[in-house]
Amino acid sequence: MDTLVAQLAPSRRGDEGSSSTAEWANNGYGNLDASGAVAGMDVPGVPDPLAFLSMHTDSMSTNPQAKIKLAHGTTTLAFRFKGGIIVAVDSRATAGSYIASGTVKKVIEINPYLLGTMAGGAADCQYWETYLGMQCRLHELRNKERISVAAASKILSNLVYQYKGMGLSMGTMICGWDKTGPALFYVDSDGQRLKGDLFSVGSGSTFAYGVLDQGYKWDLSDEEAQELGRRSIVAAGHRDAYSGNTVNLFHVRENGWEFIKNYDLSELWYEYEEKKKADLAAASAAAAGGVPIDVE
Amino acid sequence: MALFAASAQQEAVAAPIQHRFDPYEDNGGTILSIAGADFSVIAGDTRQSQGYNIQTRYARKVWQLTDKVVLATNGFAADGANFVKKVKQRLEWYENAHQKQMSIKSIARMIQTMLYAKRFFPYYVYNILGGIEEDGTGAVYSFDPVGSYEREACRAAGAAQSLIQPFLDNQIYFRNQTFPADQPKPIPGNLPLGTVLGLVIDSFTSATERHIEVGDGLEMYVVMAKGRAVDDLTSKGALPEGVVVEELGPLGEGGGERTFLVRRTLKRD
Amino acid sequence: MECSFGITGKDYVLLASDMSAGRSILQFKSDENKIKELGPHLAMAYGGEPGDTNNFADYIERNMRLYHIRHHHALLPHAASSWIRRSLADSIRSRRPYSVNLLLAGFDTTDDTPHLYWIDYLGTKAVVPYAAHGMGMHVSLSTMDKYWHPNQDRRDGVDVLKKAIAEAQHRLSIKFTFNAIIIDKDGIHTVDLAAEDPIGKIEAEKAAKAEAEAAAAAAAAAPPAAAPEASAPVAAAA
Amino acid sequence: MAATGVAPNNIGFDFSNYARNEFLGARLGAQAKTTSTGTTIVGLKYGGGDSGDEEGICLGADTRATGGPIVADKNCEKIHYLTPHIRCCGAGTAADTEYVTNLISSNLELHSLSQGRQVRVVTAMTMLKQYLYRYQGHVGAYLVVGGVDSTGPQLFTVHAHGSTDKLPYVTMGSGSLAAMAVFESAYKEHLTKAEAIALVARAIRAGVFNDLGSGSNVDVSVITKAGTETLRNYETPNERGIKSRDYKFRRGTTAWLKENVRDLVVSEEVKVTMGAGKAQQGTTDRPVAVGAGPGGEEGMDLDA
Amino acid sequence: MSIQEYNGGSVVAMVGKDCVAIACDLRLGNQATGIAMNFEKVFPVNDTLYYGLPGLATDVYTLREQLRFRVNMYRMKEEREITPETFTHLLSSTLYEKRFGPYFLEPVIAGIAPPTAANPNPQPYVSTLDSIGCITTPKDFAVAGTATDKLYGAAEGLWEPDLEPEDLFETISQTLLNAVDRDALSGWGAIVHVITKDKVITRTLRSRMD
Repeated sequence: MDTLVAQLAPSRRGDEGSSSTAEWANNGYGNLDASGAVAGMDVPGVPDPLAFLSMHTDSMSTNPQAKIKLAHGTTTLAFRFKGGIIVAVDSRATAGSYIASGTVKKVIEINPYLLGTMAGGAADCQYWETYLGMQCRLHELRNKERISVAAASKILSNLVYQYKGMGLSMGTMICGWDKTGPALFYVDSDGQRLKGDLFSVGSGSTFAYGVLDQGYKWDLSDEEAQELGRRSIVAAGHRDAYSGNTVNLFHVRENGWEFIKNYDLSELWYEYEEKKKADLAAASAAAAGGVPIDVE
Repeated sequence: MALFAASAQQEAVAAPIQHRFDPYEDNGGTILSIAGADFSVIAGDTRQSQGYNIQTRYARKVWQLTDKVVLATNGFAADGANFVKKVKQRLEWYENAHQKQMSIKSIARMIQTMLYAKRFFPYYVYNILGGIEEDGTGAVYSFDPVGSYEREACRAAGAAQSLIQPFLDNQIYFRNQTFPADQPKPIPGNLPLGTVLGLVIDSFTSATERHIEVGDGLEMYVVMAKGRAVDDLTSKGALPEGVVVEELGPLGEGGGERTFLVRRTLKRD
Repeated sequence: MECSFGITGKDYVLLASDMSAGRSILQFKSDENKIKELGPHLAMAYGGEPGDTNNFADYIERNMRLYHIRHHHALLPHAASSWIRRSLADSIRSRRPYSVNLLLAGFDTTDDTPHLYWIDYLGTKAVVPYAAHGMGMHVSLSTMDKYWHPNQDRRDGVDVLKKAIAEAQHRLSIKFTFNAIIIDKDGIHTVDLAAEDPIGKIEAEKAAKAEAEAAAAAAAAAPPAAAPEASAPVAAAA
Repeated sequence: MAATGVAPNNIGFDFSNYARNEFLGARLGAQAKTTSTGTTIVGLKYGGGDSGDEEGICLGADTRATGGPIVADKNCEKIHYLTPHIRCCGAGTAADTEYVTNLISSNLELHSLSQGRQVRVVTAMTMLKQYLYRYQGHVGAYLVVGGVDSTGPQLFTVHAHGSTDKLPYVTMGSGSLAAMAVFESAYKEHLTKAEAIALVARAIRAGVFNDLGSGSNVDVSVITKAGTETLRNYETPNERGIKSRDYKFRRGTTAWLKENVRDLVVSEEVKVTMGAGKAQQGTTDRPVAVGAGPGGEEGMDLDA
Repeated sequence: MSIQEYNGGSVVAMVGKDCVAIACDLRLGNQATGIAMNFEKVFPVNDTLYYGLPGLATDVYTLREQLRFRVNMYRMKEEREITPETFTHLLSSTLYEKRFGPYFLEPVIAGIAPPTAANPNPQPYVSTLDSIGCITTPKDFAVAGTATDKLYGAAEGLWEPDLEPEDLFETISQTLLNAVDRDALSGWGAIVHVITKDKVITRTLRSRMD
């Protein structure tokens, strides 16, 4: 009888019911036990765990009286082009209107040739993308070849799908270069998985699209592409209250990703404004002094 | 007529009212950690409150984990105490298995997995881990209740975090300050110990003035890298009066790092 | 789901609005003009609660016209913005408030300066060089942040407007059609966004009108006897 | 133009915003942040009998005003004036205690002028309770009213919903439990004046130190037939210590883009301006970005 | 997202040696989206009396227009400039009149009264009110707006008594800039007014624009 109960009822034991070290070793790394329950994950003994979670945690500051405030707000983007993939993110995390951190690393280095971006729950993205890195390494050991970006993104998507309805919050882009060339997948906690050339995720994504769309084309030079990525995050950081602080820029090439630089977003904004004035001055000077272009 | 209903207007409750399984409580208090070049300070006040009542004027929130690492917890005191107990158990098992103390980097990752294991029934605890890295530099790791973490130079958490953090941004990171050409901008993260302790004390006295849940007492753990002189802490006059310094013995067999407990009272109103 | 843009330039102000009208998911028409002319040099693009928008727009237009009749001059943009804002601020406190968001654009002929005001249903007013309302706020503000310059000439201004509209049409789930006007010291002119060079078209019309006027004036002056009753065209206050 | 929004002609509360806030409340959770006084306030009767002091009332209050967990005021005054011989300590919504005491205080003065004699404490208490009852507790004032009149020392409490008590010793506010504990253990009839002040101060200190909603200093007020002694900051047990570091900045630390210095001292003889002249001497134009914001001549009228 | 955070914005005022300073950020937001970078929240009543109105932007305009009316009526009746203390009570009663449908603002007042025979050397005056008119007159500084907590922490740490005007400028600027940098809904520029008996220095700061 007990075994039947154990099989049917989701295991509600604490996170270290049995004390064997092995149990602790893979504690919480998401391998579901036979009964499909969330092994290693402690779930409150209430009929509706999601309602319990959403009552006590406030992720999008829609529930201010909740005690546990999870950081939110972000702008991340990635786009494919002839020179590979540009990944650009901001670094702000807010809890309510308080900027909890201005130095969040929202690009997670899964392994030397795979990057994942972080939007939504910081812990969810950090944790599961580290887990993804392990699974990719195991793939390499088992198959003696690097995992494809499609397969890697599918591992994450399937994993997250098992927790659908439990309250995970993730909007991530898996970027890498495999034998099919540069590949970019959008994966989110609803279970969506989309292959595409250009994505932006987060509260500032609409502002990023505003600049990205008007400047994007397949055959950008590396320099132009990096500038477009940087400029889009600055545009989003400026207008969106929940994005800002610094820009992290990555460039995925054939031999793996390269970290370009961490820029101060506000200083970049001032530089772009100065450049705008300078271009204006130059333009009007040219118009005034130079050969009169067919000005009627 | 102790507590009157704040407003007659019925609050718009966002989430459906779950039958009242409310296992959490907010015990106030504030914690703070600042990393120096070869030391790290981890501080916390000692007041534990609930609503308008003080439960105790001395409740520890900062715990020594190894000779080089100290953990501060803040939020729901019961979860905090329970979590520290579990972390210590895991460290004990690690030492039995590996015959050496866990490094701060590994403790940080372990804490992430332990917090995330309760992602759907979270510990209501904001953790800050402070100590010395394997390369001897001061380090601070800050966590959110479900395990997201980051290494930083300075972090405040708890009830008065939004009061203290801007002050530290200005004084530790020199934010919004310009410096004349001849006087280069000092590099954040390697301020002298005396300056850092002064800033910690002033942060807590300011927080005590303006936040009702902060006060009573202040405990600061100073973890020093191996072979670092300690006279800037122990010599006479190094610290403002009313501050008591006490060296804590090594927990393991002692690798040369030294940990001091610096205590001071705070206003009790 | 609505979208409107406003852009000021050296000596003009552009105003554009989507032309959709409908109820929830159904779209009744897509050529509704939602830009109301309030005076010879003043216009507003309105959006918000269907029913409130047209009523409020009529109320404002009629009262501005009343002021013009009573005082023989139209309200200047700054004064008009204060009165319109006050109407909304009073309405927000009434039993059933108007839920209308506006972009008020005008040209001050006394000092030849363009003006643009972003006003929302609460009565919030912001004086801005360029602005958007509705979904346009989220997708196109950053585009205009990048491509707008102070003191741009008309063609550059229209170019920025076209970019903003393109972004809205590209990113939003509903594909809006837009109509636009330009206000300068000569008054309000329609901007044909489909045309290759909308500004050129306006300048051509203006030139044609000027020519026609010159011809008519010449005709009236030359044979005084022949056409005494030809009433000289009232010198239209440009 | 239709004249809307004309100044309300009725006196007293203007509910015109009420509809708006209902509308906004539904849309945005409109909850105005109001300062509340967590507060410990106490009052007791002393004197008479064999104490050797004439009968009187001793009131006490702390001086902390809070906005949620944040201390809004470290030294506010909670003992309000009603008449020369009556004082009223207020807890609850700070603005309500301020205005309800001011209103009743002026009405009491009119009353005493029309009656040609000193008003009684019970009159003050009745006026307060009827006003508060009318607003059904929405005016969040919790008061300790004490004074000496022709019938001798009187001490009342008034709750926001309009209920009142008449007792020899009382405490109110979030620190009332701590203060009452002290009173219950040490109060006896016919205390001397010195004993009364000491006991009141001790009760307030109990609230100040044990209740998070109360803090800072102790205010005391002693009322006898002769008049009222106001002992503002009778005790200041919570002075802010000196900071361990100095935070004065180097001049020029803050980068600024634009400066406009308005010199108010004019060389010629100063003429007091009558009425709101549009132009103000010494004003230089404030150059603001195109589409200048409010405050500039473009935006709201800068009509200094 | 409470109504006071709908548009964002913060104000801080500080007392110095024979001078006061009042500063505000320049952001006008529509919840998360920034709308305007020139929305000043500090306005002059007369030469040496300024007040700040952080909170709901529509109420900023409405209350400002009503106060302009009431201050002008005061000037006509009294034939003199209003003092900071009187203006504070004028503002307080204007707010309390709407006790049950309040303006969503937290005014901060800073100024120095004009010298008179009775009071030849008036002390600098700073006060702040809550949304229904409860007056607080601190001796050091007053803060209001979405960055209230952050401003309290920074000001409590950085403020010192008897600062000269130029030093007060540095302290109030550093307090405001570092506080708004930790608040998502405030920022986008800042402006500081330092008021002494004989001049008013107004400076627009170079602040973060994100």
